[in-house]
Amino acid sequence: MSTLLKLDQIQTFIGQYHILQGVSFEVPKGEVTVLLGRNGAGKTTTLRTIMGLNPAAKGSVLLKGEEIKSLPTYTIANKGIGYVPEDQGIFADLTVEENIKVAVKKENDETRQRLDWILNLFPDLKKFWNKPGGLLSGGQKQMLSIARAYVNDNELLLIDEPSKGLAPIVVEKVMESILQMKEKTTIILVEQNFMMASTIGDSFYIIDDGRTVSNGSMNILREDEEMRRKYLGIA
Amino acid sequence: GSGTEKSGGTEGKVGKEEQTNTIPIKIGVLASQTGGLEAYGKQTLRGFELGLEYATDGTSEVAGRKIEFIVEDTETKPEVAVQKATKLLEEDEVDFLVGSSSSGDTLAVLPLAEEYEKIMIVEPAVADSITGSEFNEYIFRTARNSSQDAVAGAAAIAKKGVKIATLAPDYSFGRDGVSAFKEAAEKLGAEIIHEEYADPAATDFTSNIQKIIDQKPDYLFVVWAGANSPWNQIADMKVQEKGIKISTGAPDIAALATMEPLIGMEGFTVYYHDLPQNDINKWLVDEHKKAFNGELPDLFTPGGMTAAMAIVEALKKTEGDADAKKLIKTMEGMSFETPKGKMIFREEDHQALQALYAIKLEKKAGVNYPVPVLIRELSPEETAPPVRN
Amino acid sequence: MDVLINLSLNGLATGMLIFLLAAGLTLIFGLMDVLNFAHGGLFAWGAYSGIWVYTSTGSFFAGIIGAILTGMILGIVTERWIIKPVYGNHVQQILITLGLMLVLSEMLKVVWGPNQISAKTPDYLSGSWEFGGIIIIKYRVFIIAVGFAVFLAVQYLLKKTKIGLVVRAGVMNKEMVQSLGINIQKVFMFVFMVGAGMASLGGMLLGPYSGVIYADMGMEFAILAFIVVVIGGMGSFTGSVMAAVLVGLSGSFMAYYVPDLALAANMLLMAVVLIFRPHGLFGAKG
Amino acid sequence: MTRIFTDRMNIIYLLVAAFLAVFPFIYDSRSMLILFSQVFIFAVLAMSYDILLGYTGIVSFGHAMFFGIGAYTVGIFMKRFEPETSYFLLAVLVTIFLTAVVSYFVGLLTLRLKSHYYAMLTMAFAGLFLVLAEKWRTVTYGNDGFTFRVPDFLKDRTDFYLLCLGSMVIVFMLLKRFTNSPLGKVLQAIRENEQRTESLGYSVLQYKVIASIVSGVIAGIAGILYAVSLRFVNTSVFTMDITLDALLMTIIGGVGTLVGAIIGAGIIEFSHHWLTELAKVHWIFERWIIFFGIIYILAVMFFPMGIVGSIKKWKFSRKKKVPAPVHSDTINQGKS
Amino acid sequence: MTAILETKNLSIIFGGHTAVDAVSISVPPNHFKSIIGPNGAGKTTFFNLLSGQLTPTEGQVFFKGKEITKLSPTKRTRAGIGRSFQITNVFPNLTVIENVRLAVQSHAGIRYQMFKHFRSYKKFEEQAEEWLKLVLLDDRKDALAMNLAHGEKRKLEIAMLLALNTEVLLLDEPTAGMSLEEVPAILDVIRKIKQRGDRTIVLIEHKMDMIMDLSDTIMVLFNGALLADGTPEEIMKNETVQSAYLGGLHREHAAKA
Ligand SMILES: Nc1ncnc2c1ncn2[C@@H]1O[C@H](COP(=O)(O)OP(=O)(O)OP(=O)(O)O)[C@@H](O)[C@H]1O
Ligand SMILES: Nc1ncnc2c1ncn2[C@@H]1O[C@H](COP(=O)(O)OP(=O)(O)OP(=O)(O)O)[C@@H](O)[C@H]1O
Ligand SMILES: [Mg+2]
Ligand SMILES: [Mg+2]
Repeated sequence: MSTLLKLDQIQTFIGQYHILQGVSFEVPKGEVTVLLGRNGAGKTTTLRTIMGLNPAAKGSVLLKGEEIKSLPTYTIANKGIGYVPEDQGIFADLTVEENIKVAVKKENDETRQRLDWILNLFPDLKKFWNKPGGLLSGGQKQMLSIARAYVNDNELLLIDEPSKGLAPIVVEKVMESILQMKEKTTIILVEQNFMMASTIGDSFYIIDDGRTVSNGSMNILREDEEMRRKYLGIA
Repeated sequence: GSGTEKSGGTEGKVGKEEQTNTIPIKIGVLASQTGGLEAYGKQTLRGFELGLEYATDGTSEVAGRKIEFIVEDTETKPEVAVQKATKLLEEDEVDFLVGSSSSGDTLAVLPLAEEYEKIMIVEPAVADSITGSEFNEYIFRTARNSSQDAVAGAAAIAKKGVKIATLAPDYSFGRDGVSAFKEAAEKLGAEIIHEEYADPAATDFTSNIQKIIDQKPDYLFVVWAGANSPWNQIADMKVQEKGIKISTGAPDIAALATMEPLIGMEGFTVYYHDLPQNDINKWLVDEHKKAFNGELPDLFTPGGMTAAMAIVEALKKTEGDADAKKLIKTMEGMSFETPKGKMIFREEDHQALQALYAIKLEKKAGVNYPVPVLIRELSPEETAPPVRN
Repeated sequence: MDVLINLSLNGLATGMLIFLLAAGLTLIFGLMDVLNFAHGGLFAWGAYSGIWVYTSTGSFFAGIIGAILTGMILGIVTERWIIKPVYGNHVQQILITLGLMLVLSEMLKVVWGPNQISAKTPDYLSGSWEFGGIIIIKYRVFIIAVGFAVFLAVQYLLKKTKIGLVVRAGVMNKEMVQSLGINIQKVFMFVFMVGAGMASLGGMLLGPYSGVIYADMGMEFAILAFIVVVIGGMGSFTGSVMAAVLVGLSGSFMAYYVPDLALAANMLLMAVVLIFRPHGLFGAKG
Repeated sequence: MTRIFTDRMNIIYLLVAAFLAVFPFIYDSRSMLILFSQVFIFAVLAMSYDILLGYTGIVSFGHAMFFGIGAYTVGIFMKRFEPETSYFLLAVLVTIFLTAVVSYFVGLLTLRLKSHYYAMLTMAFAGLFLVLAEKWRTVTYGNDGFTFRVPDFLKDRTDFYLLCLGSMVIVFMLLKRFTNSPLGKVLQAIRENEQRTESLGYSVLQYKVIASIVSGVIAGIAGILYAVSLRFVNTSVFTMDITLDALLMTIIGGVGTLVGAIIGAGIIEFSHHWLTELAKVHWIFERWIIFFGIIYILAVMFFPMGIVGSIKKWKFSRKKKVPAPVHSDTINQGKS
Repeated sequence: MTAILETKNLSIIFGGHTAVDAVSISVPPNHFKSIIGPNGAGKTTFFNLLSGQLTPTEGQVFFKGKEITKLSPTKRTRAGIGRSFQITNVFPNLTVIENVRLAVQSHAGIRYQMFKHFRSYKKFEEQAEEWLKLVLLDDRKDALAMNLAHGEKRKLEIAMLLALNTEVLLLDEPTAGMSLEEVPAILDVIRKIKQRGDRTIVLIEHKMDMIMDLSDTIMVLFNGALLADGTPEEIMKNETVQSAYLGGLHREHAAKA
């Protein structure tokens, strides 16, 4: 299985703060790679670094072998990377429809099909199609943010805590959807919901204090209670 | 002829006071060198410089004393005018102030002239209040005031039985102008049937013009200043075709260019370079052209010159003594030569009475703006405004 | 009756002219949320360059093209060097654009001198038709036509392409828009350029309307443009047209029927509209 | 540590104030005095604006309204009645009353109108005051304005200089205390997040109205000083230019800092002064306004948070940087 | 025992969409009540009605028997209803400690003091620090709130609510986005407050284990309407709740419980 994305000793500064101090991991194509770690560890910053929103000062970000570290965000996005930010990034004054329309790169049948599929997944969005995004409920915003990233034919999706604020049954749906997409799309997932992470994740990396401290196959974490306690503080 | 006469006189005085008084006379000139009235400021300054040259015969000396002048930019802001005037009075210790381009700036400076007991020659600010309610004895004005304009305007068109409507911008200048015009015109037997005031910053004057048309006057007298003007729209509304004659004061050349639609109108002007027929004016036109690559003196150029000439004349009379009290006595009632002929500082309010010109705007070959053509000269007595201080 | 028609027609024409002045600002201020105090400078430059081209070539049409081009070039330069660093920061925008405004209007004097310059209508657009008591000024008909054309063109741009959406989204969350693969800087630059071009067009057309252009016209009319954008409701293009026409008509009618308040017409109108509709006529609640 | 820092700042402020107080006695130039007085007056105006912009997050385009009310009140009192101290004091009281009432009502409108809409509405109000000053000609003499005499104690320029300096210092101290008070902290919270402030149990509207009144009254006082310094008043005191001046000074100096407003006033007035002086020296500077504009542009580029704001940030980050590398060092060692 | 918080027929309609539909509940003092329901069921909106951010189209809200339907959020906070927000809602350019201090200051009732220096209120600072310690955020007290990581902001949000010290605490998904290892700590905080027995807590959460653990009663909102209100056991048995809210995985979970 080939590696789609590879981060090597990434160092990222925000202002004068040295946030990432050595993050390295590999994302195999067609798998779900989960980033775990406590609050403030640097998970979000890692995703933002990949997107070019907080460009790395040192290290390399290789997408299919190509260095994308210093490319502008939109170019990176156009290489087939979709992003669901942790704060959802909803355009509050735009309607649900417009929020999605802004995201659509190509208006063709395939996109339309995908959109149908998403709206089936999240019927609430269809219901509030013409409502300004800012007026949606917390969970609905989360759905919209996910839908916006799904609608394009992306090779890689970066999803930051998708289950946050979703009802259990919707979390299940999201999980299902991710599993369905796995065939075509590779996913990097930041997730605090261990049930979800362990169900859909193939491998995991743990980030602490701005560096990757541990990694392995998700099976290990699923079975090894000791490891869970050590890195995640849960049994 | 007059040149040699003057230089002879000067020499004589130099001999007399050589030892006692060799400190230069200093004149502080306030003008708008930037901001909205920049063009006016420049005219005044050019005129002033030429005026000094003419009055001292190129020596820049009067009664043995050198004349120096310092120019300061008021930026058409009263607070700057006050700052600059204070600087002139305090640091440069000027003996005279001259200025300025805006009435507001000038008004703000008036009390300083009194405080420092220095003569201030007002040029070309027009507000009546300068020599009216805000007058102090140190103030002399070589510029004509709004009322003089109005009297001239009235003289050009008002007759018994004539019905006149007025159009003016809705601020002091317009209001003062119209009320003075009304007084003068009614004195001449005309009837003011409608006064229309427009927002000077408006884009559209057609409503105001419409209203005037509705009143069917014989004349429409327009008091206007500032770039944004109603001329185009007066033409578009076919005012003249409806038998209403237009009259107004002719402005400077740049603004005349916008008055093409008014060709044929009769009005008045303060100055146009070929109107006054005298040697001084001829000298002014020639020297101005020489000095400023062919440009002609404009509306306020002779004013600047006049201010300089008035100062030199007064100093000659006091034999170089710049003491304000003495100067006031000398200048009150003083008559002096100017590019516009003789002027007299009226004793009561120190306003210079001066000739104005009844004119008609005509198209002239080779000139790309309508030219004011003399109908008749309005004598200083004829245009004397009421005393209001 | 004739009076009413005259007042309405002239009010409408003035409104359309004001719309042309404000249209660019509707994009730049209303849509992109940039407090551009240099807007006046842009249309003063449009006026001067346009009239200059017109008088030197004799072609009014060339003048219009010249004005628009000047505006667009200035727009690109302005966006690139002045506005780009300060998107989203109103405080900095005020300072930097005021600085630019000073530079722009002073530069006008360096290039064309401090005097006002007369601007004539081309022969085929001068004069007026008279039907009974109704006077129709040709140039005003022309303005109304151009105003409608510009309105339709921009409306098309905003409604039929994603640009309007992208800009609105970009103002709310620039990072997110970029994460969606859109080069928002290029879009902003384009919209700013279009806005500046329209401003210049407005300035150019204003010249012959009043017959004169002068360096200070910028600030004077910029305030009017701001008023129109705010009355119409930020970001609403339809709102701007309505507001501009309202300003034109109210000016026209107030000058005729309540001349004492004419000076205050625009300020009164704005105060009344905002007190009763705090988000302007067509502004979104939010 | 912050304590020491502010103590040191206070000493600097004191020294500067003391220097300014003896300045007229060691350097005898009246035009400098006038320039400085002008700086002090505009500093007062700019500080009042900073209360709105920097501390409460309200943008107003109509601040000239209060300045103008002060200027006209004192002008009219001095002109209509006698130029005596008693009338002057009365004028001050009337100004405070009028500006307080007007700013109270204007402040109430912040409830209904947000950001740009509020800014433009204040501009409309200032515009209406301008028209009033224009039209009420029997009292105001229209846009030409009028001159007036001032009470004896204001006649001497040095005394007046000291009065302006004193006013500035007092206003600075009062506002410093005001912004550092618990109430001031709430104002900053409102600037940051209005709705959240409300749900913490603070009634936002009341705070905005208080800020508006404080700011309005102080702007009115600046207007009084301004009119007295010129002994003349005309409609220019109500124009947008005055508001823009206040805005520019506040921004150049750094919003939300108060000292910034003073420094901004100094910078603008002095660079104005020097540029116009230069205009006489070299023709390049004849169009000095261009350079003035360039100064604004450069100010934004090099001091994006205003002079004081940027210096503060710069100092802050230098202090903060020290522990950071230490932290990463230890981690690195731990790893190796 | 009279209810501390009560709603009667509370409804709100947004342009045709009934977000909260005739909900009548009553919460006794010192009670712990949780609200669950699908996304968009109206939970947050219901909170907004309780805390005064929204005024109902119909119905009333009572606090200690007094009607407060028309009171502003400010007045309700002062009366004793504090809330946290689902979408993080802090003062971005103030430091963490300043954020909390504002809440402490409000609780102390120092609102219009404009002549004293804020530093003369040392106690505020100390108390604020204590609250931060409680939510494990004291090491970041001088950071600007906007520079916090998402989970840290959530903690700050809780600290601010706690600092208000109100009788009623409305918590809207307090632990969403909080890291696995820190959730227990925050749970402890909430549990401690509950155990003190002088606070009424209403909690919105989607984390079922947490809800089961803490709640005295649970109410379920569905399409704005009150579907059920009862003990955790009762609610978990409810068919509709199971099928439309919990879904498959949790059904097993519930069965285990
Ligand atoms: N703009 C910023 N300025 C300064 N520090 C920042 C900034 N943004 C983030 N940080 C800090 O960087 C660290 C990592 O933040 P990041 O958002 O990546 O954490 P995270 O792992 O996603 O945490 P969470 O689970 O809470 O979302 C945190 O300590 C945070 O406070
Ligand atoms: N201000 C508003 N205007 C219009 N509709 C609104 C408004 N606020 C909420 N809604 C709608 O009301 C419904 C309920 O929203 P609410 O935020 O209360 O849901 P919720 O139960 O908190 O959901 P979640 O669990 O996703 O946070 C949603 O459909 C939402 O779109
Ligand atoms: Mg995160
Ligand atoms: Mg919710």
